[in-house]
Amino acid sequence: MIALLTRDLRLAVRAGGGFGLGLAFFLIVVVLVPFGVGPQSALLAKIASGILWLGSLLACLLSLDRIFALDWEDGSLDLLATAPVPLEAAVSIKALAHWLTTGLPLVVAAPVFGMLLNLPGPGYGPVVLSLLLGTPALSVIGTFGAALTVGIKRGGLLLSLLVLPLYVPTLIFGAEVARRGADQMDYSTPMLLLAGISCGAIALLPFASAAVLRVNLR
Amino acid sequence: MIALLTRDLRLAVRAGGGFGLGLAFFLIVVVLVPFGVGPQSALLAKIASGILWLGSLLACLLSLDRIFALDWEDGSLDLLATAPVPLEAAVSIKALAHWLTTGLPLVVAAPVFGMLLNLPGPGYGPVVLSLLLGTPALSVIGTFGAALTVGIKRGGLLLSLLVLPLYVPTLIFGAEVARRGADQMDYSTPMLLLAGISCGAIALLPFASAAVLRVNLR
Amino acid sequence: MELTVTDLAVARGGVPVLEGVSFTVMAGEALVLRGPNGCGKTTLLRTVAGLQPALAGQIGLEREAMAYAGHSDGIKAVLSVRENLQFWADVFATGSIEPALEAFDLNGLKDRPAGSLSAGQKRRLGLARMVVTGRPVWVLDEPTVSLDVSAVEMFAGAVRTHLRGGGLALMATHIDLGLDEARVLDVRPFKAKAPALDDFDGAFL
Amino acid sequence: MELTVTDLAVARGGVPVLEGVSFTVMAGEALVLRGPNGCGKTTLLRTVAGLQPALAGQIGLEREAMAYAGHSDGIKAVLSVRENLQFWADVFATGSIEPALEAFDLNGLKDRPAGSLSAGQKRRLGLARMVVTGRPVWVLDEPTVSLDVSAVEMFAGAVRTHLRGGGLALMATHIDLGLDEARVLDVRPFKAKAPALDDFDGAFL
Amino acid sequence: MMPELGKYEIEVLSSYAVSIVIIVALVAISILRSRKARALLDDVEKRSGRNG
Amino acid sequence: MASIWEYANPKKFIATTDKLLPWVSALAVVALVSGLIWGFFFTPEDYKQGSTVKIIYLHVPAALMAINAWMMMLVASLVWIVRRHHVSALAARAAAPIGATMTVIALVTGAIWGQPMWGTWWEWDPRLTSFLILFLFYLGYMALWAAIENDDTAADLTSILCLVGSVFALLSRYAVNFWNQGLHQGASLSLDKEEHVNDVYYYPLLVCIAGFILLFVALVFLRTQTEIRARRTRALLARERLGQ
Ligand code: HEM
Ligand SMILES: Nc1ncnc2c1ncn2[C@@H]1O[C@H](COP(=O)(O)OP(=O)(O)OP(=O)(O)O)[C@@H](O)[C@H]1O
Ligand SMILES: Nc1ncnc2c1ncn2[C@@H]1O[C@H](COP(=O)(O)OP(=O)(O)OP(=O)(O)O)[C@@H](O)[C@H]1O
Ligand SMILES: [Mg+2]
Ligand SMILES: [Mg+2]
Repeated sequence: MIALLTRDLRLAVRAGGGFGLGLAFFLIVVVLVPFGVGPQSALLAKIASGILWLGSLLACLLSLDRIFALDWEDGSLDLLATAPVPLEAAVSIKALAHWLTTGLPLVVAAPVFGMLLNLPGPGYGPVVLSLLLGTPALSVIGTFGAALTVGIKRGGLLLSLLVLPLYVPTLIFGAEVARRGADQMDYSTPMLLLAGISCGAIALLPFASAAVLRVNLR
Repeated sequence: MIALLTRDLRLAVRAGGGFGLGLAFFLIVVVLVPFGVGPQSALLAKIASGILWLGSLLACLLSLDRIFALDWEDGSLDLLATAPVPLEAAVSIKALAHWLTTGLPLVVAAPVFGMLLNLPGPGYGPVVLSLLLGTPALSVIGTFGAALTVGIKRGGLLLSLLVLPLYVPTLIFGAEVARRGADQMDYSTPMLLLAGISCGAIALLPFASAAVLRVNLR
Repeated sequence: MELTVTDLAVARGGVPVLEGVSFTVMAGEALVLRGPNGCGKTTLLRTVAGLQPALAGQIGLEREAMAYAGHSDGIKAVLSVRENLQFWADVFATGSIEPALEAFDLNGLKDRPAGSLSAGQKRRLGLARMVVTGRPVWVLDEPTVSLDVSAVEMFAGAVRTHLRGGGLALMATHIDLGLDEARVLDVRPFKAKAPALDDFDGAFL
Repeated sequence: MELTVTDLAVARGGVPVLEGVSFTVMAGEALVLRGPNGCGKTTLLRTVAGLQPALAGQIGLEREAMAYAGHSDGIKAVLSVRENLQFWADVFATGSIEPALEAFDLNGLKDRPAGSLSAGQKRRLGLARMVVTGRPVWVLDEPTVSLDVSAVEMFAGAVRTHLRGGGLALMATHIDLGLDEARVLDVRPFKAKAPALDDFDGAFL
Repeated sequence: MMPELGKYEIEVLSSYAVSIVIIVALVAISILRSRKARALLDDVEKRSGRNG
Repeated sequence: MASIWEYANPKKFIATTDKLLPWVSALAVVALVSGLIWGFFFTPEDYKQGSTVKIIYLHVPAALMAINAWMMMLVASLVWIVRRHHVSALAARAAAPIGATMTVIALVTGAIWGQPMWGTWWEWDPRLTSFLILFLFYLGYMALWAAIENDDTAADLTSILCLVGSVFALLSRYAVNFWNQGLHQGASLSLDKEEHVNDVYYYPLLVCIAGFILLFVALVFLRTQTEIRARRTRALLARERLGQ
């Protein structure tokens, strides 16, 4: 188990710098938004929290296909499936590794990027909090999508298509927490719902992912 | 030449439905934005043209790694490089195939998605026009990025990182055309600049891409 | 320990390929499958190893007893040879990787990233992985592809050690494995016959 | 037509692997490279085929004369066997693919998606591609991997036909190719010696 | 015959037109695919009946 | 003696539906034509909505079928997972494009209706938004079917996707409600007389809904047959290749 986690982290760091690239993509999205919508800071402040959430969602998404595809191609997944580790555990570990290399850096970096987008002062806490609660769900849901598309060559776009609708509830509640926080409103209800979704996804989806993976490995 | 084009189109259609998926991703980005920034239609109308441009840029980006990576992995690229076709021409054909499967559908679909984002009435023409002028540049620049990262396994994020800054000028002028159009202002200057960038990229970048590819194939 | 396969039928892409396959491999024994290209050796091995379901028939051991090595070796190019092996040793909880490095003469290469190995060196690493799994049944698909003469001998030596330790091995190949004592099974007689046409049921055939 | 290689030095990963390699292959002749795993055969072949630059020395023919086939076959899994071959025939403007299908007995498989072929069948498709390139020099790295006995014969037949047509072939292998008339070159004597350490120049070695 | 649709004529007519076109297209595609599949299967069944 | 599962045999399914299909399609045509003609020609204008109220005869049945088609796919997927009857997996596959088409009709007619009523083609109303998300689920489901070569693998994966997707679709429905309050009409088909629309519109609407349901059933029969035949063709062709 620990061996799998360390290997995945090591691979992420060595093969094209896992940590850095998710962040870099996030940065680029944040930088491009003002070019797209124009530089008025009032407008930017209004959409800042939403863009931060969208940016981290897309950054997560782009790194999903790494979760299983490489292991599938070189046959490691076949071996892992017959190894004396329950597949559910292996899937959870993979999701954890994805979160550590993608989700966590995004949470840490969000305040900095918030500054670039003129995020209003009281918004920082809720944005970070909502990302901290929400990104684990993104990783777990993404792992399910990656398991679904594992046999398909360059399934990247298909993966996005399958996963993004599943991201909708997380995004809605997460962005709602962030937006209400920025407007200095009470955000306890959406935060509870967000936490609920995260816990539910973490508790249940690994079983679905493992089942899907078993089918794909047949 | 024609053989290469038909093969690429055929591969795009057979392997996971080339045309559809880029569009689907575009649709998803457009759908998720309101969840992120909130449903107020006045706010959405303001950022609509920018989001359309960002969405098509990201949809383009996600399909870039298909351009060379598969051919590289299975050795076809080695063979293409020694085939009696100038590599510059092969690269241009690949860019054309990418535009046909990704850029063109986006241009056609943009008005529908504009509707979802409450794009103001006079904005439709300029948005479509700017995308029509701009997406070829996106494909050609993207081909250059794909050629740069061709040797790197799962170079997806790295590719984004390299390509997005190159997309900035196109994005700026394209979004400017769209925004001025939506505000009923004169947009001939940015449009000329956009057209200039496209023509320049199409005329010159294939040489750079071919050179880079030769280095990578050594 | 013995591996008994009875009346096994295997399919690929929904098409039955082999049927009525029965054999027994005792501990300490190696069985080599032979047959022309496309006759279904790979499919049979994957089924026995538990990587795909059988159409019919029984496989005497559960898949936790098997270690499978096919055409792709599960090697990570960016990890070193030692890290690659150590990972599998940890997953299978078998401790030391020294014997495996020894058996395939990988000590000189152990700090090289696996991606920079030549075809035959990669193959040796892939086979060394079999040793660290500690599983009693080795299922090997064309194990000596790309190996030179001395490496084929290393392979034969490793298999003999495995057999002496009470293990057993099932292999498919077209070329000589250097294992003269191994029993050979030609799979051609088991070729699946086309089923009767009007038997149109859940399997669409 | 003849391929003359003089005093060639090749490197992989920045490390010189072979040096001082010289040989000549005449039209109608085949040369087989031999040597233990990791001695540099693949590197040499890729250099001769023009896929990587040489450290030193000359290669008599430019790379437009060569067709190279390595471990990966350039086969698209979603295209059919025919579409795969036809594409290369179109790129190399050589017209008909019938002779190639014939030579490797692929007629029965020609409408199958290439992804559903067995290892040996894929290899046959990869070799058939050599025929449709119409190039005079074939550079083949372990061409008969995974092939059964009859397919090895097909391969030998195809090479002989190519040689009779005035072509030439350069191959690396560990196993028997069925080409007894081919000349054999052992590359071990050309192993690069470690250069003097203080000779630290532009190549950092 | 035609009912008076008032100022919303375009909306009502176009929604009927679009819906009917979509439904007819769906039905037509379904029928065409069904015919094709039937013909192909008959063909293959006959052939493999002969050979096997 | 005759259990319903007998129809899970492909041959039996084709034989039975071949008999039923003409009747179902005829009924569907009759109901659709009469309902639409009744609704279009013989109902009065609404005092508030004017003649646009006539759009209801397309919009509401299509919206209902869009949801029900997904429900049917969910049930069929469960049947496949539990009992592994190929016909049910293929029926789910056959229903998806129909459901997606119905979603499109609901969206398009709604958008056309929205222009005069709300002054906009599109509004991020919860009902509308969740329909858009439902459409995405349909797209993903169909794309997954199309992308996987092995039919049984595809059946397994898509049915698990359908299960997980249903849970998330439900979650999205609540999330969307939370996110924005709507403009859209409430449910007007309720049995409660006070609630539902005026009888003048109600009866033709019922006929139209019956027509859409029959059309759906007929199309599912037809398309499932097609899928079965296509699958058998693939199996036969594969066997033929084996012969060589
Ligand atoms: C563009 C997207 C729209 C979508 C996706 C949509 C969706 C739906 C759905 C799902 C229903 C059935 C709900 C149920 O029976 O519980 C429905 C019913 C209805 N819709 Fe829409 N609608 C849209 C736009 C509109 C517009 C613009 C209007 C008119 C102003 C409208 C008026 C109605 C009416 C009157 C009903 C019947 C009442 C009912 O049965 O609930 N819809 N719509
Ligand atoms: N999707 C498919 N549809 C039909 N036939 C298939 C499919 N996939 C594989 N086959 C066929 O199944 C047969 C068995 O293949 P398998 O890989 O088991 O052969 P093999 O004995 O390992 O051959 P080799 O010696 O070449 O490796 C082959 O004839 C192959 O063409
Ligand atoms: N990046 C690198 N750094 C150092 N050495 C390398 C690097 N890449 C490859 N090598 C070494 O270069 C040598 C030549 O490899 P090559 O693939 O040419 O051997 P080969 O003769 O084809 O062997 P085989 O018979 O196993 O295919 C090998 O010893 C290999 O380990
Ligand atoms: Mg095989
Ligand atoms: Mg080699």
